[in-house]
Amino acid sequence: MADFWKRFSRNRGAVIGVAILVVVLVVAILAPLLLPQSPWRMVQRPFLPPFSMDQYPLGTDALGRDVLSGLAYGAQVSLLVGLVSTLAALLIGIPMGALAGYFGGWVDDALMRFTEFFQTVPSFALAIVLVAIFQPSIYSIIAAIAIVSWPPVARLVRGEVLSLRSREYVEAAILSGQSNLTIILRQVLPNTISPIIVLASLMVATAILLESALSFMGLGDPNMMSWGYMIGAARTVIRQAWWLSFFPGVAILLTVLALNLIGEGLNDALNPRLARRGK
Amino acid sequence: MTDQVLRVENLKIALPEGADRDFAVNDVSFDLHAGEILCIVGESGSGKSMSANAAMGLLPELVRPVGGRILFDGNDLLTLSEDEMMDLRGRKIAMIFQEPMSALNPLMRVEDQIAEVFEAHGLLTRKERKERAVTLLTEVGIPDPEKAMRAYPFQLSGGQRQRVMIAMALALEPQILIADEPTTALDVTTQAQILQLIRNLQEQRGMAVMFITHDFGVVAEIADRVAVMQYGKIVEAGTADEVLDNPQHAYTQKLIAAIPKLAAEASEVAEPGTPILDVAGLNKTYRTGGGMFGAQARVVHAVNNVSLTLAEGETLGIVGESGSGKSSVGRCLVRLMQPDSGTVKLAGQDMAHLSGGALREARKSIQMIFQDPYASLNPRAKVGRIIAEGPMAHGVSKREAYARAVELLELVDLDALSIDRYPHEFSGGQRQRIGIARALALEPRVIIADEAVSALDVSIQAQVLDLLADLKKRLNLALVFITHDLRVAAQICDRIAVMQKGEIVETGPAHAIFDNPQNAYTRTLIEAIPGREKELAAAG
Amino acid sequence: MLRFILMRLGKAAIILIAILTLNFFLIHAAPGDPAAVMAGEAGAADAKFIAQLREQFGLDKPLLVQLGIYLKGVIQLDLGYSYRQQMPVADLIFQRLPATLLLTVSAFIISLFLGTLAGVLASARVGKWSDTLISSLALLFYATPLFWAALMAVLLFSVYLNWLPGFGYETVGANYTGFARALDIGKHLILPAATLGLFFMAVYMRMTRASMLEVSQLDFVKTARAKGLKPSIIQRRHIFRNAMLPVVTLAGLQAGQLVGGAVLTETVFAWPGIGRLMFEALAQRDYNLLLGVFFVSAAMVLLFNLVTDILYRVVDPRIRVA
Amino acid sequence: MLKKLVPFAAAFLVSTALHAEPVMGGRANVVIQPEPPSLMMGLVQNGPTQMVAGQIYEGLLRYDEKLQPMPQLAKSWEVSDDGLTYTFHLHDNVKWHDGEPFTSADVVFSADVFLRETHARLRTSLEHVESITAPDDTTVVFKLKQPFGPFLGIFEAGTMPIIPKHIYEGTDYNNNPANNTPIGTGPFKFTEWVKGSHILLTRNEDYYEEGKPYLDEIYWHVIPDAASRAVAYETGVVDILPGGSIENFDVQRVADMENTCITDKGWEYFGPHSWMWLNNREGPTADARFRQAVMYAMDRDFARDALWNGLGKVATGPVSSSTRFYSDEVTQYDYDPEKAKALLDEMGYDGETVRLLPLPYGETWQRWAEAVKQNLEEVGVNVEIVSTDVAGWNQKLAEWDYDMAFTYLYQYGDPALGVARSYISTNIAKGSQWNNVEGYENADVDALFDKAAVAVTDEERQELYTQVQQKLVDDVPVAWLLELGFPTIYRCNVKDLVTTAIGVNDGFKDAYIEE
Repeated sequence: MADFWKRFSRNRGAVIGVAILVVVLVVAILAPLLLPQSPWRMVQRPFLPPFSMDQYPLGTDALGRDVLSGLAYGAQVSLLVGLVSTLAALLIGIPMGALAGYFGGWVDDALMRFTEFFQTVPSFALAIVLVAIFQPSIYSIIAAIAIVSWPPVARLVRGEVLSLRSREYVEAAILSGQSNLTIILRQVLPNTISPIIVLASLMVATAILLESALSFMGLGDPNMMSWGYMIGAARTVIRQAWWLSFFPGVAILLTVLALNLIGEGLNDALNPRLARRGK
Repeated sequence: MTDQVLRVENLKIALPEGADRDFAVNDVSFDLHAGEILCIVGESGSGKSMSANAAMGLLPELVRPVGGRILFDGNDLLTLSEDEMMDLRGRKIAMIFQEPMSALNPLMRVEDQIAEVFEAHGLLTRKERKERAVTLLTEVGIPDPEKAMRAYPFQLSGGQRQRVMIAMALALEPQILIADEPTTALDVTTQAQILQLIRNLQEQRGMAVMFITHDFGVVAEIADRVAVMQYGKIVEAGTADEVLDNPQHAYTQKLIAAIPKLAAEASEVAEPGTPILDVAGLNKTYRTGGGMFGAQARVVHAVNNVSLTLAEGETLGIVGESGSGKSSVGRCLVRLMQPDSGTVKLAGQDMAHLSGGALREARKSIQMIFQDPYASLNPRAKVGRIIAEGPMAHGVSKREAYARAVELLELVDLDALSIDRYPHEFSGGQRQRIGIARALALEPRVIIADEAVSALDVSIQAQVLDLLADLKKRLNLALVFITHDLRVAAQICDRIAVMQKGEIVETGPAHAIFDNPQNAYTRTLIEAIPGREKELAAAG
Repeated sequence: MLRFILMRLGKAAIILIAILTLNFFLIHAAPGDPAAVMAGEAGAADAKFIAQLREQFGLDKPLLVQLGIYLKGVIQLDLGYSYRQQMPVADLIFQRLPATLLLTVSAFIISLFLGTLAGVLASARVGKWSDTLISSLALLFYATPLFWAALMAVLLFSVYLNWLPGFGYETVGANYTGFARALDIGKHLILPAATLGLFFMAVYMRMTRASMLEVSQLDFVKTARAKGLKPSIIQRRHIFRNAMLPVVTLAGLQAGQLVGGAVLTETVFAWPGIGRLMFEALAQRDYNLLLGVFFVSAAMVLLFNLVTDILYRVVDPRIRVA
Repeated sequence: MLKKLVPFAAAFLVSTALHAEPVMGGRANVVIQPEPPSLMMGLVQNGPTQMVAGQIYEGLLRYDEKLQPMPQLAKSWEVSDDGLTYTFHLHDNVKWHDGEPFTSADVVFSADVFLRETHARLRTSLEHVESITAPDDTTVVFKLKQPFGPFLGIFEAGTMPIIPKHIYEGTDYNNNPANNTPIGTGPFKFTEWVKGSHILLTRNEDYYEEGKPYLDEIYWHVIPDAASRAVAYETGVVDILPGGSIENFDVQRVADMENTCITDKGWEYFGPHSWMWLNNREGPTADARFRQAVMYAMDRDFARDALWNGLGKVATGPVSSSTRFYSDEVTQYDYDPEKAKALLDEMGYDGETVRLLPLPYGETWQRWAEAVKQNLEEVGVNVEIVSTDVAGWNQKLAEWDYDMAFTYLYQYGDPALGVARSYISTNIAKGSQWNNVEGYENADVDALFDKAAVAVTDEERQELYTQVQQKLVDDVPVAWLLELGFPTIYRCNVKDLVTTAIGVNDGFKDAYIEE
């Protein structure tokens, strides 16, 4: 573990990423304390430019709502959606990939054909259709993101399991009389953890982007102030009020960037054999 | 002998920070003379390859020479510019590598890869390059060179690929050929051919060859002079005969002593014990490709009508080259692979036709030791769990299973405290001991050892073999020992079965097989064992 | 080879039918139907009117019968009729297809070319400042939400600088012809193609760089060096060609998304393409049209998977035999 | 915000001043949004179809801004004293665009046969009609079963478009190939429709009104994106932006441009009236006090100023001020959160969450729903916005699956046509969003509406409608929001574009472009 941190912290980008993410996390958690007013509250005249009033440093939107407060509460939504949908995608993808990779044969064939299905329809289009059909809400958004993002997990896990499946220690476990379930859970899956963690950190980033894109298309949860929603709502007034789309975009950019940096750092630290040269 | 073409003086090569020692090569000096083969021999990590790579200017990144000189043609290679080195490489000094699989560009035809050597030095026209390539391929003994020219590397066998590598290395008639473990990845018969080829070419051309190897058998076959390396230093150097026959340094002595001797003692097993394992008519075929929509499937007969018996307390060797089906037999015995037909009677019970609980129960009596000490232990499990898991799966309580694990660790000469450590904290030999302890945990009557010592350095190999022999006696185990290494087989086996292309071509007591092989293939195999002649000569 | 292609096409056809069936049920699970939407647009309607529409569209039949009719049509390459637009679905799609393809193909080519180039440059200078710069930029592009980058580009180049048009496919009503029209469309194309390409450029760059570095560690590269080859030749002939294999795979995947992958960009830039058509069809519950778009985009994915595999067989001799 | 609206006032002045001599020729470039599904107005009557096809097809009458009838295909008409017989005298020199003569038989076919089958809204009004006859080629007589006050208001082109009998009689209307090349009697002929791009109408040289129309052609641009439509106007590609063409947030900026006029006239016939359906059947919204609280809690002036550019009026009740028989003698609900809280306390509102459906017609409505949600939450009502698209919204309303839902409906000039339908209890039925969706039942109100519809004199009707408005405003069956002002934006040199109660829909007949 200490070794892990040593390798991780050697990657300067990853450390920056962690720093940014910590800030975003703190803002998300402390939002209700820092900015107790609802981000939906119309507090000032509409289209107040940024840096013109100390109380509302980032200005106000088309209804006179505080942009800063929106950003803070938006962090909650983005992180929540990113984490939960990634978790859901892992919950679908890992068992799928594990079963396909471990049992091979027709199980593998069937599961992989099924996976292919989801990869044949363009994923963002599928997400749009799913959210539209099940009507936009935080649940349908999370479900849609999970549904379009599990196939890579399944493929990754399948590949890993397939190669681990023929590892000698797995064969030793078979010989020692352990059940398939025990072998999958105790021998195989723990050894797929590193690439899954790396993939998951990148998936959170992608999920945040997807959520914001859906919100931008008007398919967000209307009761949640999210960054994508803010940009989407600002699109029609982009000529009058640049700041409405600028700030939330920067927030998304930084968060996604942070997650990607962390993902790279994790990759370097967890998969030393793939580590980049030049260290 | 003053005609040295390469002189290494006090070479020091630094390892990057955090490595297990500061210098890969520490104050090494040797000469390479025209027309001789110098073998640099040592175990893994001794620094032997580094010295060779340094002469080529092909050290890995972050590994750099920090002292000494490498003199060639009056120049210090370490101070030459990259352009100057580029000019030397291939033309004056050429190199071949260990893995013929990966040393050729998979996307280029053989002819282009050979022609490239001329191109790199701006020699010959396009047409001449092709012609020279054919000549070279003929020279290195590739059958049907015209066809091989058009082939991609994956279409050639390992031996052929190594021949292509040699052809490329020799294209510009270099003064020095550096061969970095060029036969290690090859089967024993192929190895013999390649060694012969290198020897012949070297003699014809009067080249100097720097030959890196870990195998004293190979040294005996090919070396004029030998330098033995340990921990980055040359501990002993001299002519091949001096070093092999009369080693001075303790390390060299130890290494040579560890080499399994070919002369199999006529085993004292007077009367064969009761048979514990009886295999009859075992068959297994693989289909590659195919499937529902696929093209024509290729059928490989991996195990072809194999029958064997194994008595209690006996060690049966199954030897053969890669692809002979020896591992498939082993895997069929424990049902890691489902045989197509045949019976595997273990104490009267047919393993081949059990399933579910009955199979699990039967497997308690037959366990396996694996080849790769790194892949055979779950890196995320502690040693205690690794050993205790089997008994626990069969209903033994956790406390009891762990107590037994401690006993087993002691049995294989490991510290009892090891149960709380992870596999990566152990060396290869120690890991193999853990693997043995795991196999023993279920108190089996038969153990299948699949290339169990192949991945170990020779000195470690000897220790593990001793341990196995000892355990076998103490626990009255029957052992099936699968190996490609006839020396190992000679040392440990009572009886030997020789396999070729899925079939057993000859079975018999170990000494009979070695002293008086009946089958032509067996003879070829035995004759190909490196260092055999020298050993026989010494013995005789 | 021919046999292989035929097999794959057969498989693709089965997958397509399955996708259509799945989506058919998915879409019919959505609340409302085209009759209700059209009645809504009419501003007033009674039950009779809606029933009439449903009968006219065949929506009064049981769902499975509707599916049967639809699939039967598809097998005869008839994608049906759009309820809302009163036109054959195929015509509508082919009207929109050129715009989408123009956008996505140009973005694809730009990103593939520049991305690989940048990746090669960065890998050749690994660890140096130029590598750091290229890699950081790529990471930045990679993390930028596409739609936001698009908006910012509009804001900067269209609103403030007024260099390029920010919306649309061509100047509406200008009625340019020939070269003038091409130029006009080209101007409109720059911003959407650039923003769409930006993300993929980053992806290609990162992948190329990583792949180049990985391949450069392989044994045959050492062999090539041992031959005395120049670094530039090694880079090009040995490393690059092998490093391109994963990039080809990715490019194949992206090429499959050429039809359906530009919904966001088309929305931001009001680009009259397939993506917007899909979005409109979805809102209007124009079942046939929506399924038609899915059909075409899925067919595109399958087609490019096939093309990638064939290309792979050309590039990598190992696969030809195995 | 309010201060910035001053230039608007100036613009209004400009548009009504100075009537010069009309100029012949020229092309009008107009935005059409969304692209109409069809131009056959007998079959399709949605907004964009009416706007384009309103230049091709004609009704018997048109209406001025005060909703007074003016001649169109009918040059004159009379109503019998008992209010049961309406006689129309048609122009006698009218030709269809294909050259066939137009006669009273076309009118009878259209009203009695074709539209009864295809036009849901007209079908309801025609239930009052006993017979439609054509005594001669230029006379049509409608005989009613009983007097029907708003009857003279159903003859504009969108409500009763006259279609050619010789093309449609005896055919399958929906699949008649002529639907793609509409033939009408109007001032402009259909010329070309490139789907996804434009529709071109050209001058009808044989138009029966001497000298009209003035324009050579009308070029309708299909531009599917609101921001692009604004840009199209700014760059001079189009000269006319009909109401609703661009996002409200862009209106201010576009209207500030030079040579740009803006008017919210031309919608009087439709009287677009917005409100929130409040589900009277269940939940907190079943309680009248809760509904009144909603009225007090909403800051409708803010919504008008921030979201609707200050255009439109705060609605005082069910009838739009532009509709006939409007009365302002009703209870006024000003923005008063305290009163709202008091009402909620009085009813003992327990914090039950109410679901609010925004109207899925773009950003403005979305923002409005957010603003209303915030207004309500500030007086202690818990609101959850349920997001949905047009189809889902339709279905939820038709299935009564909502607590509060935004909408706006047209009034068609007369409470009997466009108002009563939303409040009378006989009009409660699932499956439609144009009836009494809120489920309000009040026998008095039913009776008053019934009586008012068949009363013969306007005085009588006004009296009854005033009563019904007072009752409704006290009960608050729905939460009225704004009389929407849809601004038509156009270059100031386009003259006489909006002269009738349906504005652009039949405006090009009189429009001309000044040099």
